[in-house]
Amino acid sequence: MTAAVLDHDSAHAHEEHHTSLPVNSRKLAIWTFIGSECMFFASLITTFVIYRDSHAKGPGPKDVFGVPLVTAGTAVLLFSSFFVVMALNGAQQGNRKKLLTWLTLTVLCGMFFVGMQVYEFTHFVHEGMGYTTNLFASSFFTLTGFHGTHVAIGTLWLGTLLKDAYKGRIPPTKAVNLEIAALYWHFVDVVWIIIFPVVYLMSLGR
Amino acid sequence: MATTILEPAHAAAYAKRSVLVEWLTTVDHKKVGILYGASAFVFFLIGGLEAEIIRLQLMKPDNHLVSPEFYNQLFTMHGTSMIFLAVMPISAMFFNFFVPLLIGARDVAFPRLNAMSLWVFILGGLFINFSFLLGAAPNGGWFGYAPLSSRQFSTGVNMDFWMLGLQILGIASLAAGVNFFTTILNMRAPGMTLMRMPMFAWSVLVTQVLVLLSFPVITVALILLTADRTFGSSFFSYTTAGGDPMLWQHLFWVFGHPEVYILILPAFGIVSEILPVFSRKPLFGYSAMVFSMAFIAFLGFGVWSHHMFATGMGPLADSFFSLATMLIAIPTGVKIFNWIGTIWGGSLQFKTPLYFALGFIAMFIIGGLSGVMHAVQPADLQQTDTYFVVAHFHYVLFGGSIFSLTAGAYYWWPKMFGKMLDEGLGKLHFWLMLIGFNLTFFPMHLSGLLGMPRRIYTYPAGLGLDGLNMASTIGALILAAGFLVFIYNVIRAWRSDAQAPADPWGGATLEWSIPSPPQEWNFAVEPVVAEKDVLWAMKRAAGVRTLPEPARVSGKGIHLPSPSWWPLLTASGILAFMVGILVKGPVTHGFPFGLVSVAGVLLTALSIFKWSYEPVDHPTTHTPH
Amino acid sequence: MIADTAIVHHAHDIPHASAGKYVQIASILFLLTAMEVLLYEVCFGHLREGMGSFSVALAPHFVSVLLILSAMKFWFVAMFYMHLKFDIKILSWLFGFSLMIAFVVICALFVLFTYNRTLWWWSGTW
Amino acid sequence: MCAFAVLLVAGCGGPYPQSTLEPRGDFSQMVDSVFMKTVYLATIVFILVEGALLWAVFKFRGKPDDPQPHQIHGSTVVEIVWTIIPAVVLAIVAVPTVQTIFATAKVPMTSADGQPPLKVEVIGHQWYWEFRYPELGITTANELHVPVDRTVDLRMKSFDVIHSFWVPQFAGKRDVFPNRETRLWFTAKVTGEFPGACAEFCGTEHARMDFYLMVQKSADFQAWVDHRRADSTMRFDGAPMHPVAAAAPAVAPGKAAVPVSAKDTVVTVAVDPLVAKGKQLFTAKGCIGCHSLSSMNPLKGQIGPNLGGIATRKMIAGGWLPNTDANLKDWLEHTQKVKPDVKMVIGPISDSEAAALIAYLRTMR
Repeated sequence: MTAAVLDHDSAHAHEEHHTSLPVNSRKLAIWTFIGSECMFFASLITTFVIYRDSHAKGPGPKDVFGVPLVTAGTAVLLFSSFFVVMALNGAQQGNRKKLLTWLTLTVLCGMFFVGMQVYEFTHFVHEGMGYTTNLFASSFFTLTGFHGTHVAIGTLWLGTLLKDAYKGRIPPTKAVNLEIAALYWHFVDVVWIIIFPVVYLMSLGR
Repeated sequence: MATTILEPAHAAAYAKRSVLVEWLTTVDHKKVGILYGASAFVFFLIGGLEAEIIRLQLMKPDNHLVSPEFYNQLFTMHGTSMIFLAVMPISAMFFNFFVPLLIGARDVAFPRLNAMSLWVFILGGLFINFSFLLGAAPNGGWFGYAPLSSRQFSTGVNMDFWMLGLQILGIASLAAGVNFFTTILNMRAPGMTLMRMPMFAWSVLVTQVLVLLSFPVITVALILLTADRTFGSSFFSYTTAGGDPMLWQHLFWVFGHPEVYILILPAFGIVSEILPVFSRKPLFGYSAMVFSMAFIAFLGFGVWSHHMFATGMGPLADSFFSLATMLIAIPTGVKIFNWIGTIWGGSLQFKTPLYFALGFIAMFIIGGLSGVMHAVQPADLQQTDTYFVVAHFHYVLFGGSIFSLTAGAYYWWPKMFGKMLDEGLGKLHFWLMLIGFNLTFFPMHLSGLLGMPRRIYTYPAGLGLDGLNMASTIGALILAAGFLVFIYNVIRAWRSDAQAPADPWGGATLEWSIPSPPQEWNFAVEPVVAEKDVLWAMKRAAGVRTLPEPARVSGKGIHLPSPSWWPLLTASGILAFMVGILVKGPVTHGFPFGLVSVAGVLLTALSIFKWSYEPVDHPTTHTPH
Repeated sequence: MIADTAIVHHAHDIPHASAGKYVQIASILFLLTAMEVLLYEVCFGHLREGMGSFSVALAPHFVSVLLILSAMKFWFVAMFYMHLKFDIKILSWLFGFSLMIAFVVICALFVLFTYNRTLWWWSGTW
Repeated sequence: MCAFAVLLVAGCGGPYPQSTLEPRGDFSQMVDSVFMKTVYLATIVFILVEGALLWAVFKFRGKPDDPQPHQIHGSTVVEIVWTIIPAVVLAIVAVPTVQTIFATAKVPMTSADGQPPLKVEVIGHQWYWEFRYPELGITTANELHVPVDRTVDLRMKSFDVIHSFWVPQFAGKRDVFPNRETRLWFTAKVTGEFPGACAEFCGTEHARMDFYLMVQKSADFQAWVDHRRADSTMRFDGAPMHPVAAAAPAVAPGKAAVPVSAKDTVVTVAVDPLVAKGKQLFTAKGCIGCHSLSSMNPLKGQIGPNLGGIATRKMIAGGWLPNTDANLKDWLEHTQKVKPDVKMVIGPISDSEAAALIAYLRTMR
């Protein structure tokens, strides 16, 4: 089967033909996109920082944020970053079992994080913090909501790759398919690395 | 190496499809480019018509040609159209058609993504303009300042069209940004190092950096505005919870200032291609041109608040942004001097493209100088929001961008369509445009200094503005005549049978080495580049002034990307999503329009999914193993 | 560093770190996160009472220490998980430039909003 | 091009009452001075660069079969020189720029005449200007009265959207925000009537949000102040005319309104039955809901312009129409036609009703 896939791939050698830089075009593209996303999250984070004290009406950060839950979320994302890098390692080695195992764990982490965010949001709404309750709430939900959307999209993306991997469609030569998804996934993780202290800890510790 | 012969007859397969299907599913960068150009030109004409009505309304004081409300829609749509639906996509036409040709590539890095950008742009442009049919075109200015754009002060769907339309167009720009950045960095022909690239490719590369780093900011600003208008938050309104309209202004201009360079840098690139060819002399100071362009782009992120000098940011911030803005004049000056250095000592061939390119330099100098006056914050306190500013940015965006894009159109027309535009008509177009342009916009410097604010649908007699405004209106009509000549020229060329040669101007770059118009696969044999101005080098090596006319080849077996429906369907899904939000805003009519949005998201997701599993090759060449 | 010599590299593939390295990085990241939480608990949370003067001394530096810890985490993920350390330099430049512009814009906006009144210091009565 | 400009201006004659080129206050003179410096420099640069361009175009025109010109790729020395020259020119502009930024940012503590600056609160409305003198307790609209040679310290806010306050002959623009106070100042050096405008797009009728700056001699200004403080209370026989006014007492404590006798009111009203009818209509038509007739009793959260002394104003309808009976009639009868989207809704009104209202308003001197 591997031979067939390789043969199939070589027939498509033009896909990977000459590139000016020693980097796959799709990988370069995802990095370009990540660079662009920096500005997206920078704008959202700025908005949050400017409005985090605007909660004259309704609950503020100290009323709703809890350290344990969000620490768990942070840990889940960090571990998923580790898992996906192990999966990529497996894909590059052609180790199908390693690839499937770690990729499954990654997808589970993604699902867990999204689930936890849904729980968190529901919990906040129960505490009286709706989307429009105050500007702190609006900017919090917008920032973390868009981050959560990114996690959800990443989970779907990795899910389809898991399906591909299961069908043996990610041989070492196509590991770049997983690599670009992994880069996106790590970026979503580093955004959370910023959000965790800036949004949660700093809003609490004042 | 990409000429590996695999399967025959993809050309036959292409021929089987109807013309409509062919254009709807095309992923050929040249067809995409032509579609960009054609649709953008239609939007340009609409925007121009809006401008003409504006000028007729302002022809005399206290005029009642249009209502205040309609006037506000006109100037909002004029600004929005010219920036997002005309200058940017006409530039995109040149990116699409010529970047791969200039760098010696068969296509862009992501042909289907490219097609998606196109369809998102066209649907977005139609979406915004559709508002006219409802009599509810955007009316809050192209800058959409909050809180005027908040639901409290703008109850209709007008600004919903604007905010969602811009969001759609932003998606197109970002996708194109990723695509062209990757294309230029990674698809260059062997030997085409970055410092051998044609200047236009450089300008596109730098422009895409600006797009990629500035559009996310307006995306966020528009998301927050959507949250305010549609979902009831108060990011930019002040009444409920202390939102700050200044945040809108900052986010808008963090995007808005780089946007100005997004409009002008490709123009720099086009002129830098044309001047050497018609001076028969290489571009003066190539590396200085590259570095000054990069420096302009970099500084472009640090000057946004000069659009907000009148808001009272305090002397420290004002001084900082004043000085940073002045700094930009240095690399800009270097570019102008280098252009003059290019023609200096040359042998100028006075063809229409050169006329427009020289017109560009002459007009851009004026726009640049008035720009320095705006950088002087105290002077700007008098000039901002007056017709002086209107004059300034039209000298930069019309005298600059449009002159240059027109130069590019005359220069590259034979390559794009295989037909020569008439020289006599072209020169008539130039003189009408130069005279009309200056008669329209030069008096605006004076009307601004004499106290005429911007965005006013009428002005009283007795301010001494009557004559100046009449002059501007007459100028605008002459400008319109210029473009009518252009359209006539195009129709004439269209009907003529004369075929343009491959290299009518004695070009320096790769696109002139292939037949006009290029065949689908661009280069039958991938070119190899050993130095700058590669075609001139080839001619020098061959000891000729013009290379022999290249033969049109059958192209049998050359591998091309397959056409695809998914880009168009992805774009449709995005449009449906925005329509759902639009209708959810002020009215629901009992229909759950949220579902339209959900359907849009699902369509987009499905299309992207199908697209990523679609074979990249042309179906007929894709045989099972 | 280059452990995966067993696999045949595609033309564009850049060697990555070994699995062992990844485990190492994961541990460091976990540790840094723990330190962040601990820092919060010491300065403002449950451990505040118990730590006494140490809490009081540390609290003013809470934000700066937190940002440094986060920057370290960010750096580890970008360098090793995203392979910037092993990949072609242009990717690092790409990411670094974007981050720099983003950082400068955040800081500038923060200053413009937070110190609006300070920036008016010259105008006497303000 | 410059000559062309001068010709154009000369050809159109004047006067240019809203011109930025004829500064009549200290603020605008500072601005004008730095602006003119840039104009001179720009003119020199313009002539040199456009001249070089035209010269090159003229000198180096070629024929198709000319030999190939000398192929020059650039020159480092030349590049350095023409990087330094603009830098030097800009440095020459930068110094006075920063100086002027700081000089105009600071509100002077004392006026030229030794008094503290006159404080005025400016409130932008869609689409008219409200002016309050907190130290004098006066509120007025669309006509800003200031004494000559006394610095005016403007503290500005918006009632709704962002506007921008601009009297070109005296100061640059300053935006007016709903949620933050901005400041501007100037000292008028000559007396006269000068038009001003809103310079930030603020909705349908942005074009017609004008006002007049009335610079008066000190004594004339004081007379105007006294008149505003006295006459507008006369008609109200002590008791406020309507409950809203009662909720918003005169601003300045300790500077109580001039006591008036009931007799004045009776006299004013009794003179003319038309005026009496107008007064009744002013209530019946709901005018009093939005307009205060007293400079001393502004409505809280003023919606319509304060009409204290409306009869003495130069313009109506947001500084747009001359204050004539005919214009006032048109305004009252066809408000939404004269100025679409304006908040004033008066309902159908007959010619005689309009005449009565006008007669009544004409007593507001």
